[in-house]
Amino acid sequence: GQADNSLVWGYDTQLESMNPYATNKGKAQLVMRNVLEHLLYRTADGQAKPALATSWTWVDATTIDFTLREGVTFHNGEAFDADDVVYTVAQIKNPDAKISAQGDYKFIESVEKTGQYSIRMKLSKPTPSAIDRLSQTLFILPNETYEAMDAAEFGRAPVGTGPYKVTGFEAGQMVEFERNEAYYDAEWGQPQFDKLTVLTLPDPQTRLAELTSGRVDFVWGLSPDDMMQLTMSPDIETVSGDSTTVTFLSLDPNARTGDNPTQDKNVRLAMIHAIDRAVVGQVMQGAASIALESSCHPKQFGCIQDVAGYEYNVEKAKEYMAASAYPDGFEMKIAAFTENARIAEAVTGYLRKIGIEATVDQRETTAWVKDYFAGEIPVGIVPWPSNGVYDVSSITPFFFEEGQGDYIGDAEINAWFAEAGSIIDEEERLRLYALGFGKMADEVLNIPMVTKVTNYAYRSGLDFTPAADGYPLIYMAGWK
Amino acid sequence: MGAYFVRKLIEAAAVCVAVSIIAFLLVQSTGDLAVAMGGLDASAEDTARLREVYGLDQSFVQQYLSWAGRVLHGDLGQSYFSQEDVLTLILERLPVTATLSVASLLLGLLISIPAGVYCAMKPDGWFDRSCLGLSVLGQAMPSYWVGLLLILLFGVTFRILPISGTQSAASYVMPSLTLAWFVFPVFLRLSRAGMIDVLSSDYIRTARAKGLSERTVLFKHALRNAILPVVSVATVQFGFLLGGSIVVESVFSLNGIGLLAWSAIQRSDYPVVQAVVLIVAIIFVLLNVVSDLLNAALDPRLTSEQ
Amino acid sequence: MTLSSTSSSRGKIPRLLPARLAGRTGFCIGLVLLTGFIFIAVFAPFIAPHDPYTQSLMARLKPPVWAGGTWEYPFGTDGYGRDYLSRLIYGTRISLIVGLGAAALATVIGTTLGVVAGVMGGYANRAVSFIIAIRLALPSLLLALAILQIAGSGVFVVVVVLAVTHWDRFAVVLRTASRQVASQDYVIRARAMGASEMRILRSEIFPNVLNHIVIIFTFEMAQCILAAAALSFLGLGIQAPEPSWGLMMSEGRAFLVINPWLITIAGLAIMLLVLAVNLVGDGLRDLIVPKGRS
Amino acid sequence: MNISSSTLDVRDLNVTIHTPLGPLAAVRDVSLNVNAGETLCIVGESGSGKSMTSLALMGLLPPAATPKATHLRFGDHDLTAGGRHAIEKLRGDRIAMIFQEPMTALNPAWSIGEQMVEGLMHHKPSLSRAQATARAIELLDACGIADPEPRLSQYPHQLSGGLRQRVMIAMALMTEPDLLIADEPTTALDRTISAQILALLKDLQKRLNLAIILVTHDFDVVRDVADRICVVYAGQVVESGTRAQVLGQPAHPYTRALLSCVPNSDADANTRLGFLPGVVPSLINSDDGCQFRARCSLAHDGCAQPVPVSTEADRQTIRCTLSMEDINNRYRDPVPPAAVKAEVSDDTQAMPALEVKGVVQTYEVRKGLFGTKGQVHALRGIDLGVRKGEVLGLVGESGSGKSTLARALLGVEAPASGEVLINGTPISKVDRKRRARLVQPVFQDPYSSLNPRRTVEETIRLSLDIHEIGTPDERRVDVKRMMDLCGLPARTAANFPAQMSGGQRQRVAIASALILRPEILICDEPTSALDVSVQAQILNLLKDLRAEFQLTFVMISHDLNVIRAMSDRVAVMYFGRIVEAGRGKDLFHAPKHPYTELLLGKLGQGEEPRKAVDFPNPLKPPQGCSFAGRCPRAQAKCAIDDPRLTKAGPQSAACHFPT
Ligand SMILES: Nc1ncnc2c1ncn2[C@@H]1O[C@H](COP(=O)(O)OP(=O)(O)OP(=O)(O)O)[C@@H](O)[C@H]1O
Ligand SMILES: Nc1ncnc2c1ncn2[C@@H]1O[C@H](COP(=O)(O)OP(=O)(O)OP(=O)(O)O)[C@@H](O)[C@H]1O
Ligand SMILES: [Mg+2]
Ligand SMILES: [Mg+2]
Ligand code: NI
Repeated sequence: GQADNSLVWGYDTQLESMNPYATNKGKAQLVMRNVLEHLLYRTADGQAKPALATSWTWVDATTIDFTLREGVTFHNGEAFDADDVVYTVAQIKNPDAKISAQGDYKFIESVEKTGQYSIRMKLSKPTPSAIDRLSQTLFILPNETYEAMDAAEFGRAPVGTGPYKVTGFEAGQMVEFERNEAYYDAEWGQPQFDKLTVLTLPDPQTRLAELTSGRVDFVWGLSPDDMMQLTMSPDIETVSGDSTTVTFLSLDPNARTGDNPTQDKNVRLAMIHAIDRAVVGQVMQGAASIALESSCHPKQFGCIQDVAGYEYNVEKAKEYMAASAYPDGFEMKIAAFTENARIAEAVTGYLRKIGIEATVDQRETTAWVKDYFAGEIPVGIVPWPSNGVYDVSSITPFFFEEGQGDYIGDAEINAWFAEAGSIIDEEERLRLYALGFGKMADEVLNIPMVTKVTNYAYRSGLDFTPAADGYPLIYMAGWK
Repeated sequence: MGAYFVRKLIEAAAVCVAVSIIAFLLVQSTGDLAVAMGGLDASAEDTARLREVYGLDQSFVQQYLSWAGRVLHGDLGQSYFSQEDVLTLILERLPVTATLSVASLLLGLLISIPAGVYCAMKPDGWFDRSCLGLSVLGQAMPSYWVGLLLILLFGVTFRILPISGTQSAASYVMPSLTLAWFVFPVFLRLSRAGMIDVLSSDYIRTARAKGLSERTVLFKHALRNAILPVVSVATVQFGFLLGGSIVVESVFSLNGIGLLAWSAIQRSDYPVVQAVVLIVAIIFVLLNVVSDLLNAALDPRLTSEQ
Repeated sequence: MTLSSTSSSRGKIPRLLPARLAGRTGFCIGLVLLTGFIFIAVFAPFIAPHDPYTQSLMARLKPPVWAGGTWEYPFGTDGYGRDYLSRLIYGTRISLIVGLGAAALATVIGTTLGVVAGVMGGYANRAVSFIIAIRLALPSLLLALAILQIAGSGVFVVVVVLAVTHWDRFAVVLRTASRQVASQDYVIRARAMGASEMRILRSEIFPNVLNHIVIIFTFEMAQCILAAAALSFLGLGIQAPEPSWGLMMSEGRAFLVINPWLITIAGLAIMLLVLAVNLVGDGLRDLIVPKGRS
Repeated sequence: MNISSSTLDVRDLNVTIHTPLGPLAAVRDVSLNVNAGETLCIVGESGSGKSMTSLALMGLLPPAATPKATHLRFGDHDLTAGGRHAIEKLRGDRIAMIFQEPMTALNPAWSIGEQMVEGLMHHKPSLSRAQATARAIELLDACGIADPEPRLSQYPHQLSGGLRQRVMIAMALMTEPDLLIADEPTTALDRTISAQILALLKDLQKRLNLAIILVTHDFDVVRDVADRICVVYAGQVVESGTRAQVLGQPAHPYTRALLSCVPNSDADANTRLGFLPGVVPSLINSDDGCQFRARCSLAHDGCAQPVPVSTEADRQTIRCTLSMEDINNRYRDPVPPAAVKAEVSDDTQAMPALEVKGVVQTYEVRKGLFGTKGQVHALRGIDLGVRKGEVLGLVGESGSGKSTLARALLGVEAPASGEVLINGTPISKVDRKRRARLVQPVFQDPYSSLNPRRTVEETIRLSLDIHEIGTPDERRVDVKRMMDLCGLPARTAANFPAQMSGGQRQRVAIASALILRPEILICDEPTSALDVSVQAQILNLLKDLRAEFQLTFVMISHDLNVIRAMSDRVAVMYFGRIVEAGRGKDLFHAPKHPYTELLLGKLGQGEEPRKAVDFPNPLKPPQGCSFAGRCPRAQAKCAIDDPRLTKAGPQSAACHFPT
């Protein structure tokens, strides 16, 4: 609390390990950013700023030169230099390493040391979003220390350059940090809290109750209902923040899972008319949620929302149903995970009104992911955080280009998006994205839903700014 | 006695082997794990590589044998999701579950045995009737509901007890109460029925005929025989509780074995699920052996070979 | 003459029933409650004021009538604006179907194993003992969760999963009971009369272990109802938007503070149904199992 | 009568039990007195209130029962006012009690020693444990337990029934009580053991000048030990007097009828037993009249009035509306014991109806899944023949394999080796249904031998259904005829077994066995669970049916008198073998095998059975003669060489040294 200049964060995700390469969950990695740093960081309003790299220059479309910060030491005293960056990249590129999400780093081809504090990074293809991405991924490991430990050991006692040091870790339960007194003179400022604790409380109600009871100072991931409830507590402030996360209802127009009703365009039209997306967003996410026309975040470059839009109109929906091959309706399972199941359940309510007997098929995240990429989910709620990247190329390759998550299977769209993702020319890119999203909307190849809102609540007196990408950097906060 | 013990242990070992095979089979049939591990953005090559790294491309029998071999050397493998040693994961969480189980079991026993004995002494009295009523009610209330009601009462309305976590001893109060409430009816009925049974037995009449005081009759002659069934059921219940009171742990966000197993199941973290099932089974089977031994200690009939 | 006397004295038993029922308040309460639940389940469409699936996000979280709500929604509405009372009523169906179905299937599995072990003895008995030991050593909720994770969701899967994890008591009790019955002299007599083994099983052994089956059935049915609700509560098994009581509690958890009725009422419903089944079971035990002769 | 010298004097003891159906007068107006050194036997049929009387004297009645007595004196203590509490002070100290069931009367959780000393230490706190233990050892020794000291640390389950009963007696005597109440102390024991226990009691009584109240239903026991006798019926003492009076010149019609039912040494296969119709009435809400009047051949209107107790000088006391003279004049045996004629050919060459050749039966027992295997040797080579129309009596102690042999004879259980021939054909080769029409069983336990879910009619009809004999109507007629023959009233046809008395159930079992008109009937202890009066009814029925159906019988019993009353030929079994076989007359008159002599209580002078030695362990049969361990005549040879059944006099015996 404010009295002892500490903060306890009621967190929603379990942390099994503090080794960032043992998990690919953005929310888990967010906690690790207190300890380990990237080359760059992103400000609350979305700009990439120097962190371990002080400056960078694009040499060509696939080459960037970075100058690294001098005089930085890891928590255990090891000095930071180009070797650490080279080592880190070598680690994650090593095919034998048990690293869960090597895909995240596919855009990096290699890194070479050009001086003790300078490196040259080669990209595997022109990647316009590379700088933005590097502010969200690539935790720099201490090469000597990491070499001497195994991955699990490092996961229990991580060593980094970050503003906070880990002083206690109970897997799945909590992490305790202490301020890094030797932190360098960073662009964003200095860490404020003496102690920082991240306490895992998976159940939202528990988080809420612990906040009101005073054991926890800061919570996130609340529903609009929770927020409403908290407005009554005088010593608690609530704030809604944006995110780069969008949700869409993935359909199977290309029969990837076999014959199914969503192959029928009339069915798709009926569905998109039947769902009042604005209300769903408001009720499930909050007033700040935006109903989407394209499945990407309006803040992202290349996200064309100006496409064929569909109003909420049950009568029309029923007409389309009547015209479809399923005038008497059919049964449908909507696969969803975690809190997205609530959106799915709301959707079932709408679909039932036009004769589609929809049920929710709730899975655990990884189970859902496994089945989705295996092509076994005809209808599912997809929430995509884009890892906070402000460019649609962080979403299209996964779902709308020829990839494991592509249920659209349209050659034209595929080609447009692929090209747009590998050129630098902004205008051409915009043109191509417009074509792609336009066709997706015309054909109703999926049903864009809403943007996600991140809701926070904390004890009054905290100086906190929500991040525009939905990944708040708590180390920047402090008591007023 | 020795032979009896050895025989029980061999039986227990056979059961454990069978359980391990079932656990392995079950987990294997959840499908291709490499895809799940790879995460959202893994490519086909990534998946193939993971499959190879983790030996998922081998046949079932091969995988089982190599796993079993490692288990015999005390290596339960690593979690696919945290790279953490599974044994460490389990041992870290065991204290939470164990504390909870012991607390709730003791609480349950301390209330139900005296109550059961008292009920048996005056069957159909008001105390007996209300205890029985309570136990019927107790059996009908879902434990998570009881937990939620407790939270509502002590956590939200009165705010006198922490509603989650394991920070202090107070954190265990509500979960233990919830579980004790759950085991209470079983023990109450058993000790009551056992006592009624014993009190009407011939040897109690013999003891009375010897002119012994009612207290001696009750505590020396009756109680010991009456709690025999309670002892065996209590150890079995203890096994169940240790096996993870998944529901209660999830209601109170207690980071115990139950929650570990539950999340591991959900994301098909093979090594963890296998290990938890195996360890829970071993604990259960061992507890059964302990229960047999306890029974044997209390009941000399069981051990001697005529 | 014999025929008429047979029927007349058979008629004595039902006539005796009211007398035997008197003084068994628990049993009577249970019977009334259970009949009520069955009635509600059968006639759900006629009783429920609304459709249990119809959402109205604009009319969500209405409080029940005694907490300031309206008679339009006597028990209020849930987080999706569905009528809570209607869902409760339809939920009776699911609970009863799951409870009855799972207990019935468990009866078949457990009774078969138990009777085979008890009557055949020897290797069969040892094999069944081993299976029972394994079943008991496997943590049942974990097992159920794992199976559901693999097999997916739905009422049928839940029924199967619960049956697979709830047959052991039948097997244990029926093994002992059928072994005991099989050693009774009337079984040997039937054998001496030239009855086939099948006939002995069917008409000598089975009728005499039936009372055990009935009693365990009620017990396990209650257990299955509770277990099914627990599975729903954990988010597995019966899936939204089906009006299952466990699921309703799980969903109501998000509104623990705003509208605690959402979990309280569903919990009460589970409690009452389980209570009813248990009371009926306890009563049946007293009625069926003769007091020890002496 | 010298009241002051009597140890216990009770007048007008009443025990009422409150049942849901009304008050049950279990004991009414019972007056007793017993003197030091004297044995009072309370004898009566089951349910007549014997146990309630003895429990009332101990203050151990169940909570639902209330005792009341106008006069209750124990030694110098007048307990009339104090009621229960006064008695409780003496209980276990001055008055001790032993119970019927030795298997359950000792606490399984405590060692013998602990259970023996605790009572004494409770009553005499000044005594040290060592002293108490010394006394326990002394008493165990006195009770005929060899090497008593190590026994003290044993648990009840490690002792056989006979040993446990000795321990019970020793335990009761720890405080040197003045009065010992023994409620059926030998009923659950084998005859040989029972005789030893009774001898022990008599011996101890003589040494300690004990007053003993012995409750029993067994007239053999009464004959052996009683000084004075009380005959109780339906809670009332109907007759009391000295042994000579009551047994020699019974006065009350009940006593007379009852005694005529008891098979004794005069009985043989060709005479019927006495007859006492009906059963003991329910004691709930009973009136004040004579309870026996419903079964009494001398009953008259006056019997409904309260009955006075009358004593004639120097004779026994009776409770009857008639004077002893009247009874003497008017009493007739209700049915004269008519002779039963059954033709048995004495032709040894004729083909036997049933023949047993070298039958061996073993059972495998195993503890747990991986437990050690063991083999119970239940039958160890049986050779036997039963001629057509003959009654073969099979007698032996519990566990000697009688029931196992019966199952082999029925063909429902295949022996491990050897074979059973019916009319010359191996029974295993006879088709299931055909076999059923040749042999049928009647079992011991009238509770377990009827399927509780079937009515009487269904039970009797079952074989007809299985064999699909006749139309449903014919079957019904046949069943009715069979019920008539077996003395079952037609109104019971729709009853379930639970609604029938033990005797009626046994009749049902007999009817259902006979409905197929089998040639051979195997009766496994058909009357051992029944009262004497009912036993007589059943035995008479069997005798009648034997003539009617030309039956061949195998009659199994542990009761020699029953065997004597029923059988033409007798085989004595011991530990899975036939040790002696021959014509009943010969065998009972001049037994050859020491075991038979032991059973008959005819061991020679100075031939005492060894002290409490057990039946051999069926898991590990001894090498030599299995009886050697208990045999007073055993010699070195007996321990090595197993004797075979050989001719010894008119019969044959398996003994190296036949009498
Ligand atoms: N606890 C009880 N409650 C109700 N009635 C009882 C109880 N115990 C005995 N009785 C009844 O009291 C009567 C006398 O029983 P008691 O046990 O004294 O007979 P008994 O002569 O000892 O018979 P047995 O030879 O079978 O031991 C019987 O009618 C019996 O049914
Ligand atoms: N099914 C069985 N399994 C194991 N042992 C058995 C079995 N049946 C009988 N025995 C054993 O065989 C021996 C003979 O038993 P059996 O029942 O034939 O004796 P019995 O003479 O009829 O005794 P009782 O007078 O007590 O009826 C006993 O030691 C018994 O324990
Ligand atoms: Mg008695
Ligand atoms: Mg027998
Ligand atoms: Ni039973």
